[in-house]
Amino acid sequence: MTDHAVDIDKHVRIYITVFVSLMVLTVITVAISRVHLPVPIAVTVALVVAIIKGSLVACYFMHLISEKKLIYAVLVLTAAFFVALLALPTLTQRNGYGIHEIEHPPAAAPATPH
Amino acid sequence: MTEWLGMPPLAAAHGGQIDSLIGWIHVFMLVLFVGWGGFFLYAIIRFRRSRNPVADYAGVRSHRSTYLEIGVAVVEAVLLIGFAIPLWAARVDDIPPESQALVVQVTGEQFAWNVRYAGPDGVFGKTDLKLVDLQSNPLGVDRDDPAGKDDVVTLNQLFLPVNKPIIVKLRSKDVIHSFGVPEFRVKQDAVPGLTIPIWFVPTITTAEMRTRLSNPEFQYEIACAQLCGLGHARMRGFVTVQTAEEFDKWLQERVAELADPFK
Amino acid sequence: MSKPAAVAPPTSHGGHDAHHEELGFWRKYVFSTDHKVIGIQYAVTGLVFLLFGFSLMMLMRLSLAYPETAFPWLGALLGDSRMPGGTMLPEFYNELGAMHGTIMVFLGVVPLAVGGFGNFVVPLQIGAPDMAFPKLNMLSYWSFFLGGVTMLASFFVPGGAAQSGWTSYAPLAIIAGTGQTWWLIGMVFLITSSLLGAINFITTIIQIRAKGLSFMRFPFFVWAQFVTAFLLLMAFPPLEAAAVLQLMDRVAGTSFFLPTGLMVSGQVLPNAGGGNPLLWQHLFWFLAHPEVYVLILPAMGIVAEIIANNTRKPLWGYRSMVYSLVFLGFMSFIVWAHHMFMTGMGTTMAAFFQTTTMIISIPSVVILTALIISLWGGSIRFNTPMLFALGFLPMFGIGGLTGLPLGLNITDIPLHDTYYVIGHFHYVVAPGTIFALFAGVYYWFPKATGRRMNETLGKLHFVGSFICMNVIFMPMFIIGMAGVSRRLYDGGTAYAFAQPYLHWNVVSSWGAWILAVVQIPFIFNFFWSIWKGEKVSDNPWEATTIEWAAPSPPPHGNFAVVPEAYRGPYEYSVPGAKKDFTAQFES
Amino acid sequence: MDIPYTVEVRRDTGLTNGKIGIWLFLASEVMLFGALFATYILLRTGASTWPRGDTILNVPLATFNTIVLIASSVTMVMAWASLMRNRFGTYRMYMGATILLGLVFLIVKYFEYSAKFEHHLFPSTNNFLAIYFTLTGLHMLHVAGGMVVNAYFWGPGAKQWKTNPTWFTNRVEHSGLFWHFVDLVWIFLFPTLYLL
Ligand code: HEA
Ligand code: HEA
Ligand code: CUA
Ligand SMILES: [Cu+2]
Repeated sequence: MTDHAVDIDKHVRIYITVFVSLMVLTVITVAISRVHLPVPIAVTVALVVAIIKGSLVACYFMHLISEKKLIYAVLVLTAAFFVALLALPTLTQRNGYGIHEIEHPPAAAPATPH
Repeated sequence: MTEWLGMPPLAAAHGGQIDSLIGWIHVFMLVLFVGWGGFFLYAIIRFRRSRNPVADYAGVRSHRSTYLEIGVAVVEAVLLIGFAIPLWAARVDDIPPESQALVVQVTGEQFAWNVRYAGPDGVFGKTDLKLVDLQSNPLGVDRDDPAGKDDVVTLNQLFLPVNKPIIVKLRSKDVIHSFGVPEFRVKQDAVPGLTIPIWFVPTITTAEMRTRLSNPEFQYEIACAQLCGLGHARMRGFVTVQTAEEFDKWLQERVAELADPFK
Repeated sequence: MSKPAAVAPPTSHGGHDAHHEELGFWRKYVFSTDHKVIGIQYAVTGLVFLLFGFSLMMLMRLSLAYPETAFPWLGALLGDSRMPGGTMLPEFYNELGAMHGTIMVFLGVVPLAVGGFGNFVVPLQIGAPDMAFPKLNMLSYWSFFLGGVTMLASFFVPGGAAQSGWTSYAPLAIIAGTGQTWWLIGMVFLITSSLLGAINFITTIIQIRAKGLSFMRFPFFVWAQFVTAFLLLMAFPPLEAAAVLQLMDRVAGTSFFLPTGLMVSGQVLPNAGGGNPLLWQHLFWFLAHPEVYVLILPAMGIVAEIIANNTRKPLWGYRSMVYSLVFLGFMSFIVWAHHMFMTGMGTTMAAFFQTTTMIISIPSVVILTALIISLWGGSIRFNTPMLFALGFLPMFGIGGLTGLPLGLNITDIPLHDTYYVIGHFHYVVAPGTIFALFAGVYYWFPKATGRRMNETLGKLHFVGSFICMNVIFMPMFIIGMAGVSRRLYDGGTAYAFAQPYLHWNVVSSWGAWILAVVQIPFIFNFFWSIWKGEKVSDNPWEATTIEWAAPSPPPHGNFAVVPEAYRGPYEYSVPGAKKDFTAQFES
Repeated sequence: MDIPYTVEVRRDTGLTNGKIGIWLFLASEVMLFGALFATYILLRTGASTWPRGDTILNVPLATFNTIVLIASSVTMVMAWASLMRNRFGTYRMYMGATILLGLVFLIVKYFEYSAKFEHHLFPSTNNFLAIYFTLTGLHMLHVAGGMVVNAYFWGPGAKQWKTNPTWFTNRVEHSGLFWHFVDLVWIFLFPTLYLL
């Protein structure tokens, strides 16, 4: 930790900027949700905003913007496995790629299973 | 050619391919094991300390083993692309049209197999959880539904005509079971919430199998393969493969019984 | 030898750290932060659990060989809720089966291989004074211990321990008795323990390695532990999540894994429904496939060390072994669904997972091939550790090769959930991993105690175990090929098609019981040697890796002089050198 | 013998042990929450009907909580920056604020939960509520855990500032990394559960 005090002062200014941006983005995402966009668009927008916010936190509060290579390596690895993990729902749902008939809950389908 | 594997007698059309693939894989495994094993045994005997007191720093200099490894990879690739993937595709993609097949619904429950035929109309009637009665109506078939009137339901007895494609629609009432008939080389989990079709063509009637094996007691058995609770070991069903005429007769009798339960 | 301060310049922690005060008994042997003490705690606890898991199995083998037969003395011992009149209830068999699997995997092998050998050996092999986070290390052990106690206690709750298999598939596990809840809580402790351990191992290996010890100079064992730690770190959290979800399903009445309209013995379940039972399987196997490599990689590491040492020559193809290991680690995250081939898979998904499964077998072939070729040109000593290490090779070969027909979806149809699978994986974990672990115990025992275990008893142990293991597990392939399902308390007695094969169950069972008898020399040897074993020098095997630079047993802080690595790990029989080993730490 | 690189960085990695350790821990946390998010996606896409979050949940309260948590992240990073600037007093203030904001978050959450229970909305009611309670519950546990650690560094742990300021600053930084991660998770939880 050899940063000079000047550096830190600069950091602090950045933190404040980030804080303000995060607030603004929070307001934006709530505001957008009031508009009741169609679900796919709403999801995309919400995710994009969340990713921006998340990146701000990660890059500046967590100093990822200037981290050592090793940490990046760990995170890249994590990201790869995270992607595999997010494939789970698709695989579960479409296990049979259409060969299953998924039985619908009684409320939705008149003929209840069994 | 696959008798040496000790698998149960084969009685379904697609099973031959599975058996010979299993056979070839085991030949491949055996070759690898004997090859590597031979080298291994020779090496530990030849290079024991009393025979070879000074070790050789470099050991094997050639890199022929790399070719061997590539060879293993190639054989695996052939098995995979040439056989395994297309054969599986035939299982799940080429299900025959329901019009040309016999469709049976098999529903697992702790610890029994409920079998349902659509009856003469070829349509399964509605079911309702509220109608379920473990003794008289385990599937909750709605007998007031015209399509359901003639649905034939049996317990642990699956009757099938020989040489006709059979589509089994598997479902489960409670936990996961697995529908396995060793002689047919079929096995499929019955997952609650899903209806999963599998298909096969039985090729040998029960009667014929009895003569072939000279075992008058022979029965095809449905063996539950997935742990489903304390009765898992006893969750056994039977398959009776008959000629088409025998089967039709059997089905008609059951339908008649439905129409007049007191007969 | 290098100068002390070469590597780790002592840091100033401020005046309050009084390092040289004598620690009391509790701090020294029970709540110790010394990696060696923790390693030994892990190892001994692991061994005890192995023995316990084995005992459960011997009981099961009784029911498999002689189903529905009364053993009144056992009935008296275990009580009417388990063996009324001495006949085993199926519920009890399921309980034993689930707990055998769980205990062997999570409380036996992982603690011994990773917690025990990893903790004890890795810091020594990389020339470190201790693990990077000693307190975390202690916490990891005690979390494991709590997990173990929870699992043991679950045998005594009403309805007994978990009985839905070590896989705990939903919905069965969700409608099961209280034992399952205990199982889940126990798992959370065990997962926490492994996560803490994994963080510690990775940090230690990256940071605290000695000067000159670059990654390509690591002993293979260190590499194995490194990759293993990553597997634990990345694969366990999803199971933790899954355990939390299953816990919610069980205690809060949610329906994560329960579809709509479930009906159990005529009663509609009150749960809201809408969940998916296959999600549990995906989450479980997302962990459990990497987990099986967690069981094998440390074992391969141990075997590699011992083979290099006892052939008196370097490992052949060290680099390709390391690359294969890393590749294996990666791949193990994308093969999990080969355990779910029979859940109903379309062509695309099946093709993907079959392909990855075939691909993952190649690095295993490469590693095994390199180990076998390493024997060529050696001057082989057949001491007990070497015998077990050599025994490992063909046994893993059988286990691994029988994985191939399981790995193809179409050929898995007749084999899935039969004894063939049981045979497959026991060949890898029992005469495979367990042999490697035995080898490790014999090999590093002198480092931990300053004494060597008795060779005659060791050889007796090896020969007996080798024969018995094959007598137990070879028949399983026959039974499995015949189509007999696993997890049947009566071994298949109910089925007509199984009748011609039932006698193999008897063979298998006697093999297991005799295996127990041949463990007696080992247990005796183990304890006897601690106090009475032949005293040996610091480097009795004339080995090259850094752990042998430390005194035996190593004191707190490990090395008298800070070691430095000057060369690769296995410089045996270097042409022109005076002796047949040139240690890594010799300058 | 002491463990090296607890305070100073190792030359070739440029990192201290603690920094690597905390990032590895966060990596495992990513996988933990990843699995839960995967579950959420699965349940939602598999369901025939799925309520919009704002029809059941209290968006204004959650927005307020989002702001609270983000603010606490800022105070956390300011606490660390104060140590870097050698201002221990300011550090105490900011760290105290972080803990208090965490507390506010938990209290608001408590009211949210009890409002749900009063309306007979339980985890067992439907899968939306099931995943809502599970995700936010686990997140709350993380908040509480972070608060305990922060409280330690505010109180008893702060003694280290006198004996080994560099180490102490590093530890506060690591604790901060965890805290920001918890904030980050909430940033994703908030729109997923409340707004969609
Ligand atoms: C340590 C544990 C371990 C290891 C290493 C492996 C390794 C492999 N496993 Fe195994 N497996 C398990 C433990 C393990 N497995 C367990 C516990 C289960 C069951 C879980 C349950 O359901 O309860 C299981 C189940 C299992 C299944 C599911 C079966 C089913 O339920 O239907 C499959 C399917 O693909 C599979 C495949 C493989 C493959 C392809 C490998 C490959 O990685 C193997 C590659 C190795 C080789 C190809 C050998 C190469 C060696 C030589 C060629 C040299 C020979 C040497 C001499 C002769 C000296 N395994
Ligand atoms: C690491 C994993 C591991 C290990 C080592 C073993 C070891 C053994 N297993 Fe196990 N087994 C499993 C994991 C393992 N098993 C799993 C996951 C299942 C599936 C469970 C399920 O269905 O859900 C299973 C299931 C299983 C079955 C099938 C049950 C069924 O389907 O109904 C059988 C049947 O025979 C069996 C037998 C054995 C035997 C005889 C051994 C023997 O090899 C045991 C040998 C043990 C030793 C040799 C112990 C040595 C220790 C000592 C001697 C201690 C010394 C102590 C001190 C010095 C202090 N196992
Ligand atoms: Cu049904 Cu096992
Ligand atoms: Cu696997």
